Amino acid sequence: MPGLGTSFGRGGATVWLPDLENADCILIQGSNFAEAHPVAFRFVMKAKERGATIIHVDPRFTRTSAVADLYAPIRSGTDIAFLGGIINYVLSNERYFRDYVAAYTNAGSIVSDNFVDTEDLDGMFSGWNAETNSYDTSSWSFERNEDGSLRRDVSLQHPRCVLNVLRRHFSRYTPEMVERVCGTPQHLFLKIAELLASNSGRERTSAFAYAVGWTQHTTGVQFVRTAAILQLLLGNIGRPGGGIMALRGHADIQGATDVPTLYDLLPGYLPMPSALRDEQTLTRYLEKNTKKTGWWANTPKYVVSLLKAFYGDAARAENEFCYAYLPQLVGDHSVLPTTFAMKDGSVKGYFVIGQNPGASGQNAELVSSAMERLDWLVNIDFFDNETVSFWKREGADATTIGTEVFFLPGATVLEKEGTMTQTSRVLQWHDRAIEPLGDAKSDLWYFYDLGKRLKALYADSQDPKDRPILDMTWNYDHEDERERASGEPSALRVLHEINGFTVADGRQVAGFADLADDGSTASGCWIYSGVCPDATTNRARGRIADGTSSPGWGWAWPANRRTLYNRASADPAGNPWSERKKYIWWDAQRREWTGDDVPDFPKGKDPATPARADAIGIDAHSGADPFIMNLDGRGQLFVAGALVDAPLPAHYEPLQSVIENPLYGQQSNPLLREWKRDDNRYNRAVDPDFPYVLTTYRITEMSGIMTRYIPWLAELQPEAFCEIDPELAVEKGIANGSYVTISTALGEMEARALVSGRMQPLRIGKGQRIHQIGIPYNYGRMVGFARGDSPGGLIALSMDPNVSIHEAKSLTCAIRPGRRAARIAGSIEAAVPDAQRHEYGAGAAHGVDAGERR
Amino acid sequence: MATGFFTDSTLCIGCKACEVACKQWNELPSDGFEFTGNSYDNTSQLSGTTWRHVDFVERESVDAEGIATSWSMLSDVCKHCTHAGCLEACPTGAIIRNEFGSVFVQPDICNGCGYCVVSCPFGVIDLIEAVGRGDDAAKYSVATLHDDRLNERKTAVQATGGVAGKCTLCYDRQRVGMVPACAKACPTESIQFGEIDDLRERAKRRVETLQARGVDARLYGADDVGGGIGALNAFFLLTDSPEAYNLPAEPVLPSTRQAMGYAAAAFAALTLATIGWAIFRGEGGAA
Amino acid sequence: MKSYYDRPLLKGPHWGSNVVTYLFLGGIMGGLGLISLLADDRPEPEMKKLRKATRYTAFALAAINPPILISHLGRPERFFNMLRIVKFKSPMSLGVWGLVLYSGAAGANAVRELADDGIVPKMLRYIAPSATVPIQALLGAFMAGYTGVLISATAIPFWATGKRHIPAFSVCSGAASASALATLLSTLQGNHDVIPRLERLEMAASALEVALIADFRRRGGAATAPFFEGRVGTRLRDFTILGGIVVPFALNAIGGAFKLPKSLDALRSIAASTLTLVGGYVLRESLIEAGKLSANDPHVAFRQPS
Amino acid sequence: MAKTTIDITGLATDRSTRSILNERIGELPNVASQRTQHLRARIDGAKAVTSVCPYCAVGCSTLAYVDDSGKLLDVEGNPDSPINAGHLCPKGSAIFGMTINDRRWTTVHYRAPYATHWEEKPLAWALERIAARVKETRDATFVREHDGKRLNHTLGIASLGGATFGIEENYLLGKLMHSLGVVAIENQARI
Repeated sequence: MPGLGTSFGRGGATVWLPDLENADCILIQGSNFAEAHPVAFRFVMKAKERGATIIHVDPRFTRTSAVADLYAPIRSGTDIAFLGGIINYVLSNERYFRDYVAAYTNAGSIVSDNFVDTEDLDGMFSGWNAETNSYDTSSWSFERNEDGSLRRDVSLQHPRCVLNVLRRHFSRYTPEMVERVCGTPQHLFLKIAELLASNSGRERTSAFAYAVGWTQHTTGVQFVRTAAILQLLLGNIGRPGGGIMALRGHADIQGATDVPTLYDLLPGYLPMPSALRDEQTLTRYLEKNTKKTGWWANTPKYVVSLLKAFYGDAARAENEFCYAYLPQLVGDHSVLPTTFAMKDGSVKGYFVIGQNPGASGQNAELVSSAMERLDWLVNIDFFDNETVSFWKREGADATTIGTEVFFLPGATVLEKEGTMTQTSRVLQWHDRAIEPLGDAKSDLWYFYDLGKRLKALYADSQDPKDRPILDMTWNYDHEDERERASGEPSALRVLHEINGFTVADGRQVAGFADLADDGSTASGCWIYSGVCPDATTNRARGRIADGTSSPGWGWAWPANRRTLYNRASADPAGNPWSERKKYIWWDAQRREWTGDDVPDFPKGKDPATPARADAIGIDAHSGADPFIMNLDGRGQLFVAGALVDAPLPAHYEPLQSVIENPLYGQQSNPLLREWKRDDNRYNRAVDPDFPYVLTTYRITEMSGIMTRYIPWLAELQPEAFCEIDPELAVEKGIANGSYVTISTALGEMEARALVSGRMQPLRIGKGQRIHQIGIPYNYGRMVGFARGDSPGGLIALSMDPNVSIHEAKSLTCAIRPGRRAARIAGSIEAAVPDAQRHEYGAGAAHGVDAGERR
Repeated sequence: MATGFFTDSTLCIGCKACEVACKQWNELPSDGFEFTGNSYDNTSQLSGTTWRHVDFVERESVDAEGIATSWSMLSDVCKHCTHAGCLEACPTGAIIRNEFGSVFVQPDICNGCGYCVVSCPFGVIDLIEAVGRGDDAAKYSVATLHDDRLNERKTAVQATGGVAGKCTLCYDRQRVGMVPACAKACPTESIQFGEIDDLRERAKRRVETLQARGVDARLYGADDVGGGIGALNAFFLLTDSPEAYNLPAEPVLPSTRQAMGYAAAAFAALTLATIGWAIFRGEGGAA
Repeated sequence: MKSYYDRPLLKGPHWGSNVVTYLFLGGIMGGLGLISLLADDRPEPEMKKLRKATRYTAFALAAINPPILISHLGRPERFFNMLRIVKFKSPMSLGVWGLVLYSGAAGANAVRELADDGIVPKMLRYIAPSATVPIQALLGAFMAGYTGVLISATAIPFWATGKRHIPAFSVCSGAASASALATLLSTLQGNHDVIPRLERLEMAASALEVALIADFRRRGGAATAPFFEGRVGTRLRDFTILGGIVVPFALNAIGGAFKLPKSLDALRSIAASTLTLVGGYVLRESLIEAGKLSANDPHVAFRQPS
Repeated sequence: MAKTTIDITGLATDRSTRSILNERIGELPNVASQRTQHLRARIDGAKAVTSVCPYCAVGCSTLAYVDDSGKLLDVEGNPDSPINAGHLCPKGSAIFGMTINDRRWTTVHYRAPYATHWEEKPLAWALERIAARVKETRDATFVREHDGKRLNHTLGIASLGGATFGIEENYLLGKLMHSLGVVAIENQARI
């Protein structure tokens, strides 16, 4: 989550969920909080009962809006304009929390005079290289003093200090402009801006909550960045009742980011070695990824400990701890480019585990037709699903599909033990309740078994390419004899390895502070170090709640800190900003930080400690720099070079929009990635054939394959539907409850029409009305009691340049009454003829370079 | 000690956890998979197998600032009336008032006559007429039941031609000191369970709080609803008239009509007997 | 007017033809009790014959009505669940006990007839003291009337609106149907002398019935629409009001006013009686069907009749 | 107001003080059946196992109740959790139905190339075949070096999924895939 990561230092929600109750105002935007996270929403309701104002900004009036104090409609995909408008309001009315901003953010840093803003380049920043379609970000930087430290003007007067750059950058985001871009009536926008300003400061705090409504855009990272800037300006980060709550989707989606199954990351947010970055040796890799100041000065300890965890005794200093075993990246290997590569024939084998791209993926037909070219597909799930049965889908001819398909029955959460990390970064261990039914096995069982089988198959190999498999430590037999007999590995042993241990005696380390870069320690994921601090303690299994931040309930990374950057809850001198918002403070007598949480700061570091330009790591920071992960210890209003598309967020229209960008000449994100191919057809940027905004979402009652077969849930929302406003319904002759067909250049789907006054056309500019159509993403055509088309068939693949996330929330479409035509089976042509396909090459197989950039 | 529910529509987010938690605990089947187009309500009503049901009331009003939308949700349930039509009607004594003051259907006694169904002024109780599984009985699919429990349910329901079903206020859970499944699940505590006197007090305070905030809050069933029914052990806080939530504004306890009915029948019988006497045994008749 | 998507507020009856039949036969049993009482202890042979016919028939009906109820309930032992309590508040509970007691009385009276006829030992005559005849009649009146109370003491708006009328015209209909049945039996028996009196009783009952129904329509308001209008209303008009009351009344009046040839007169009697019985059945059926329709209209259920 | 004591008969405590007739004849006789008298929650005394809801990332703690024979009886919210305090959403309330569900596939299903139907297969057979196919594909597509750069990877195998299973499982999958040289490892967590 680099939107948060580049601003604050860590890519995780800054908030401990129950702390939302302490907010004085909560802005929910990019999230249908009540519907998507109903149980966490109880804290919002509690805050409301305590007098907090709840604001919901969303394209649709949802169940969240229903209980909010204030609802404002917005055109999907225009949140930067909306939040930018609030930033402009806060800056031009001097409503920011000046003491906080001056001390804890880089507002006073002086931006390089080579930097040219969007104001002067009609929506582009300095450094654009039209040939490579990318920015040279070197001008997005700060001026430095002679000792290498950053030049700062804490009086915030310098014309090129970040705050003044911000002022100028957002000056065109006026309430009139917000209304023109977002369709939000000015009076509502101003009310919200004022509510946030008046509920922030010393005495009050406001919290933001977002979810995939902000991220699944070609500008998704910058949405989150805008919110981060605003929350820093309002002084709400690191304080009780403040922060940014990233409401994540799946049960372990945070865990799967921390201990990533993501192509570009190693555990603990260490980058994956890349052939594109000259990281051929460990030395080079560490040079590239170790920072002089801030916490990332510790990178070598974490990398070496990880390699020791992977390759055990084989990993030695003299062989760079088997660093060379790690595969090297040659491009973007994320799911979308991989799907194209699969379609083009270079991917032969595919594991799909607990995910159903055949229904919930974008351009689901592309996904399915890509799987036709696989040699084999292995799927682990609980139920039949659209992915594993892709060869039976509507329009397919199974007799022409040569893919060998294996469905392995998975064990449900009740049938296995282990840990999941929830959205506030809290690890929670679950015990096993019952034996898996039938032949079902845990995923752990399957992975362990496959590893053992491959080790056996390669046992006699002398080929150096097979060394990683043979040297990989792979002993997770269960402590319990009966479990061992069933082949069930010990999740606890895996967790112990993740926590880390001293190589010499195998004893677990107490925390990441104990990790070393000399090979004496091993740790599978440094940020999780401390979860099992000794042989008998599993803090993820802690089940003591105490009504405060409940440090005994589960274990939060890092180091069990619940609210991140909580040093900022005290003023620079270490005293609480106010009695009402007291959280962590400096106890001058005991000379330590104390309060209601684990301090996210060196416990004994005096607030008066000066910064030292010559020091390494966080010793370079002063005692008043709360963002310890960052180079300068401060919150980043202006991000220098860490994101590829912008140091400051600028509003760009979605790839497929209904209007031209009112703010800049630049229509959409200049770096967004798209693939113009016959099997991935886009609507034009502004396309009169597709005049309506299409947005997608999920609903409370359904998730996907994990719910569609449960009759209790299926009866609550039994069929795919779309939500449209009454005006459009009348215009198109659509009756409530009837079937309609929604189409894009890519394809069409049918759904039942739910005509509701909750959907209202937006008024933009003079008399222009914009209709938005909403379609839930929970359904699939092939299986389940609840059935219907998925909007996956409508959405051509496109991608944000920072994190390769797809754009699925803001699209364009057409709609007509009646059902769609049936799909007829036929031959599937290769999208890219074989002759044109590179045999091998960076990116070529994986779309990044094959795909066109705009 | 009487217990009950206070269901507060202003705290409801319409998530329907109550419906599912109830079905899971009471092992009830689904009522079918039909899209209604009525807001987010696809279960439509309380039934013999749906004992909690969430109403979705969409309203639009136009004010100076444009169109104002509101969406009020309420989890409906058996009211457990002080004087319950179903209980009075039940000819077998299957429906009893238990030690918690709740109206409880004893499925082992119920003979499925259906008289309770038409005797409920709130349209709550209904017959469970079939339980099945799989495609042949998708409407009543209980795909989640263990075989033995499914068979038990089949014996109890299908073979007997139906039994009456409605909320038990989780009598079985209350017996061991547990909170009813719906109230426990409810994420926002819109459904509150407790001793009825406490709940009424809480409800009245809540109404005052909301009214002070300018919310058009009103209680339904906290006090006597009239018609001889008395107060409801499951009562509600509404922000609209009862009809908007499919609740009767003026419910009446059916048994209050019995005296008049018997009198009318007696009148007719006596009249006919007199005429008959005259015809058969009177002067003319005997002649 | 406000409603919840026009969804029904109430649940309609799950009752079908077996319940209709039960209600219909219950009414006849009630009427037979009265006729049996009227014919009791009379020296005239035609009355004796009538007495015998009504008693045997009443007993036969008392014997088949519980199985009809059971056919609705599904399983016999579920019927006996109704015998575990006596609940004064429940018309159905009282009705079941009424049926049981009526069956007992009717049985005793039937046994008395059998004993008189020498089919069973004379001794058994004393099973039934003479009081059982008026008891049967009284229980019969209850049987004919309680079903009307049973449906009007419900939440179904149409039924509830008829709390004064439905029980009363149910009794009348029962008496008319019983008279018609007795007429039929007497015709078959060749007991022609009693028929004019039965027909007069039937005319009286029908007249009162139609008067009550007309009054119900006049006073009932919107809630009675499902009964008097639409499909149910048409059927009610054709089969009950015209076919079941007006035409038999006329036929009976003709029979009373003119001396017809014997076979024609028998045909006339049979036709009138059959029509009355069909009308009686359709009346009960219409009540149930209108109840179902009434339950579907939330607007009449929001403010329920007192 | 509701009566504070309820006149229920047929319960053992009341039995001795009332005659059957008094119990059973009256305005509203209130007689509990045998079943009613013995009614208890089916989880009373059952083992409660602490688990976590598998749906969204809020991380609601659950209690799964299991009887002596190891059969699952019920799943509900864990009241001790500071996150959900015993509450669950509709999906969480249906966890039981996700596990105990006759539509669930609990055996290996295999579809041979060009086949038009599934066949059920023994687990061991499938695992052996999958391992062989992984090796075959890896060996055929592995790239040691390209343009003088060591790559040590295969682009012939990809893996998708992770956000729905645990961190230990993610760790093991990642370790195995990295050691095989697989780089196209992805899950739902793209952001």
